[in-house]
Amino acid sequence: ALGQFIPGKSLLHRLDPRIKLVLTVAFIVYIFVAQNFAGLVLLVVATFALMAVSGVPIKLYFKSMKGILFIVLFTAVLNLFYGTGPVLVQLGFMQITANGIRNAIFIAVRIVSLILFSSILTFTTSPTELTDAMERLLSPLKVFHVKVHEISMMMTIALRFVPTLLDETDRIMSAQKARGADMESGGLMQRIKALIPVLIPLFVSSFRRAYDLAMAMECRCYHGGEGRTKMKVLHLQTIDLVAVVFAILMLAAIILLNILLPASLT
Amino acid sequence: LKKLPSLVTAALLLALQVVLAGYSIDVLPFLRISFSYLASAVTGMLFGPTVAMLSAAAGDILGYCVHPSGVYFPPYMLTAMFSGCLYGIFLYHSPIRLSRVIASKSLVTVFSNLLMNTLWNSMVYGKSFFAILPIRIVKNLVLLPVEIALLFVVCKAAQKVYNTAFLRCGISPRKG
Amino acid sequence: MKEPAMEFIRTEDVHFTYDETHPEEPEKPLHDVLKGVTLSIDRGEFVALLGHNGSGKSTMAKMFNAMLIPAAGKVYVDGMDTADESRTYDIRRQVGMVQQNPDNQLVASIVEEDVAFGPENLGVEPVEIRRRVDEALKAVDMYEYRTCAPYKLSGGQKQRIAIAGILAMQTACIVLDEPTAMLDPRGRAEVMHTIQQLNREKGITIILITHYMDEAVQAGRVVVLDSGRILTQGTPREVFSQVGLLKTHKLDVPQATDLAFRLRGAGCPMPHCVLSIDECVSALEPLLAQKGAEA
Amino acid sequence: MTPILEAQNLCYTYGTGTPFEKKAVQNVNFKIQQGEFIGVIGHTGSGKSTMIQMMNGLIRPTSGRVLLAGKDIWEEPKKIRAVRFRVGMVFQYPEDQLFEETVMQDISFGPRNMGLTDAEIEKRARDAAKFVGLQDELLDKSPFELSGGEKRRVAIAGVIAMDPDVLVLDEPTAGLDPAGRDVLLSEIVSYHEERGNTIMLVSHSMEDVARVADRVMVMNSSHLQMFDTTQAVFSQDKELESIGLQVPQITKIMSILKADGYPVHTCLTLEEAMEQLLPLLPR
Repeated sequence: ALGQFIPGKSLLHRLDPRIKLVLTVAFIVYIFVAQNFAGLVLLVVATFALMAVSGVPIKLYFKSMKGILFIVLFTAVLNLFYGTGPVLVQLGFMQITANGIRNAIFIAVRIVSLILFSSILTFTTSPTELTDAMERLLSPLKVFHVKVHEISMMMTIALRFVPTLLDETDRIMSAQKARGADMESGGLMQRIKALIPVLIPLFVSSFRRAYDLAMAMECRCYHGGEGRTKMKVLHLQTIDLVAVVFAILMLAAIILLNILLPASLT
Repeated sequence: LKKLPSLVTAALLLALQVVLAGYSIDVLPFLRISFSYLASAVTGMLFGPTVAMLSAAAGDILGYCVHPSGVYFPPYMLTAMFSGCLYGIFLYHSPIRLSRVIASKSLVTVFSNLLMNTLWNSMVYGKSFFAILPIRIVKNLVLLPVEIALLFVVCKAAQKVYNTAFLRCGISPRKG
Repeated sequence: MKEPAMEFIRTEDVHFTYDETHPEEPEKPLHDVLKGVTLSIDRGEFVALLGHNGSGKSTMAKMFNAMLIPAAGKVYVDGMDTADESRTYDIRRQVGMVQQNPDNQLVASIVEEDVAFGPENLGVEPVEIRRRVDEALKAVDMYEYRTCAPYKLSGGQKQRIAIAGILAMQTACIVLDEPTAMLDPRGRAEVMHTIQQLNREKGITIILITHYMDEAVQAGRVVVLDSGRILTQGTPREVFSQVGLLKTHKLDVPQATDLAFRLRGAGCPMPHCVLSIDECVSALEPLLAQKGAEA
Repeated sequence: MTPILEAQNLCYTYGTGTPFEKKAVQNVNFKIQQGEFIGVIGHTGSGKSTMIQMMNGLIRPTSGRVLLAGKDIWEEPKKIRAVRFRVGMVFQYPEDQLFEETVMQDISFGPRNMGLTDAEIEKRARDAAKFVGLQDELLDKSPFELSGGEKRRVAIAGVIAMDPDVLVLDEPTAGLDPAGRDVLLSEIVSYHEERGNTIMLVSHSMEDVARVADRVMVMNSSHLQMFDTTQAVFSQDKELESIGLQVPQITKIMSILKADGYPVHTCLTLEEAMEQLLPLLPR
């Protein structure tokens, strides 16, 4: 299926997608603003709380981590050796310092919370809602002659055609394999070369589809963003306000902790 | 993007960009070959730097919505936009020549993949990230010729097919 | 002559030439697609436009909603000249179009949002759009799929969504350009059923472009195009009694019709026109009984 | 005689272990002899696509075996490409797979992957082009400049050029107009007659299947419901209708007449029906 959206009725599902999008970006920034363990722990607690509220089974969150777990461990291990200060263990020319261990943990926790946090958004918001939210959030940019409507139309169409083109890719791959194209074996170069018979038909079919679709849109009186209405109108609700207040309080707390406590990451 | 067919074609290329991102070949963790740059470059070739830049930004976001994996970190979007823009500058409005393809792809490799992305990676993953920088440099340099060749073939084909697909019937839907 | 008020679309001696100035083969001659088509379609009619590939039927379809403008001659929709650019959108509000490939005409990734696309373009109020979308989806019997993603639907279902998208614009007429060519038999039946229903129950004018005679049979009037001209037209029965003519112009003739035609040719007293299996059987049985009695 | 193609307890399940688990093919068994022309009918979603893709190893069965000339095609998974050259597969809308600069190069793609000599590749490509009625002057054109019907022929030629023992065609006439359909179908028939190899034709058109197939497979909800001579399959019009499939109009007419007590028997083509009816009718 497309994306990892899990339909539901939780508080987070009902939150206005615009607010969700803004707050997610804000939280990503917070994660980098937090300079010490106290702030980070606060964010981790908040993340876990939101995960619980989202109504999405926790095991799915961990599943989404699986792919990147190796990278997390790998960087953590590397970071071990990058500390300064008193040496704890000496391994040949490499050394592990207390400060290195602290950095390793700090960064690992940071990456994990980044992943979990972005997952909350994608689990509780469908890709359509997200593009829609983006269009509305960007609309003030119209003042600067940015073609907001065009961009969001592009995203809507692209989202609609991603599954179609995914199917098409599989179909073309099978067809070329049936003609003896070898895509599973061989060195890197061969595998890349073997993609040409798949890539070119994909571009061709995208152009053909674009032509048909442009026709169909014209038939349905599409004439750009002017004078266009929307079936679905978004209204901000109390929970949206609550969410914003919550986010502001979090920011205040993190900044306060940054000032009060020394930075953990060196 | 005044004309509807261009808008829709750019949209389909954006979809293709997202689809191709899903078919990357993992060599090592951190070292992944993806082919979405082809769609981005073709967008640049057909519609110029501005559209390519916007479409790359959209592609970055959509890509995350569609295959959420790993970290969503907004600055990566800047890399994508910068690359899209470079393709647009070098490939737009000109018959495809190998020299232009080489120039654009090399600059993208150096500035986007090596400089910008390394910077973002180090922000996310800590400064230890510089430890694997040498491997990244080697990988990017080794792949560069292959990527250039692939880009050249695809751009040439795309340019030709785009022209025939839209000129053939002589019906470019009339703008009302 | 019919009442002038009943007339909805009129084409007068329409000519069209594709501008095939192909960059790589400039020597290729210009290609006349339509060579003078005069046709009048009434409000509420169900007209089938029959013809093989290259007969000009798809070009004709695009004339009805001002996607193409005749090179010579005129097309009037509800009294509006399609060549008048200021009326283009008024014309498209009246005449919707469904294309062949069910995959390439849906815009949004949720069914109901796609159906809403047309009315949104027209600037209809949100509440009214909602009402129209629900009504249109019910009319094509796809209401329970309103929150589905189009890629999960079958071809026939996608075509019905496309039809709903036109209905929601409340057009008076729908032009369908080979809507069943890419569907399996089940999908074809679904789409034809929907078209019939819309024509009968909602009085929507239908122009169905097809190369299948068994679909054209369901129309009130059949117009056969061949190399840019009207070959023949009339009720399905009138047109399909000319089996010989249809076959020489590479049109598909159902086996039942063909059988009756051949038997007649061999001297059997079969009726002039047989459109279905049942008609064929009920024509054959008395004859078989007669001969059986003689023997 | 060893069958050219044999399926033994063939099963395929999509997404095993996920909530989307779906049995696409269950317990399919059949034997096809060298030189047969097999029609495959069934609804979209009946499992026929999955089934035919197991014939050339594009899909590996979850259980069961496919034997090509008596040998399990998955015996040596590394050599599966060799199987694909022997069981050629033409997908639906195959024109979507064209990619080379010229028609000639595109038709040669398969033979080239087989590692043949240039001369042999050229010969095969030209022969294949001839079978599908492509004129010589088209061979140097770009495939993207051709008409829909011509593209379809190029794509089919690309598979024929591999000279497969078994040719599987998935709705080769879909989307063509009636005249184009008839021509393409008769080209396939004459190819079959000349080469004498085995053909599996998937089609929604019962008339076409009745016209060309020796035997017919009927797939229904992932099972092989019937597999018998064309005559025998289409004489069971009630059974076919109960799973939502039609028989050809002519067959239906004759079977109604038969049921009403007239001295006729099942027919597959117009010509047969004429032959039977003419003596019975007054003139």
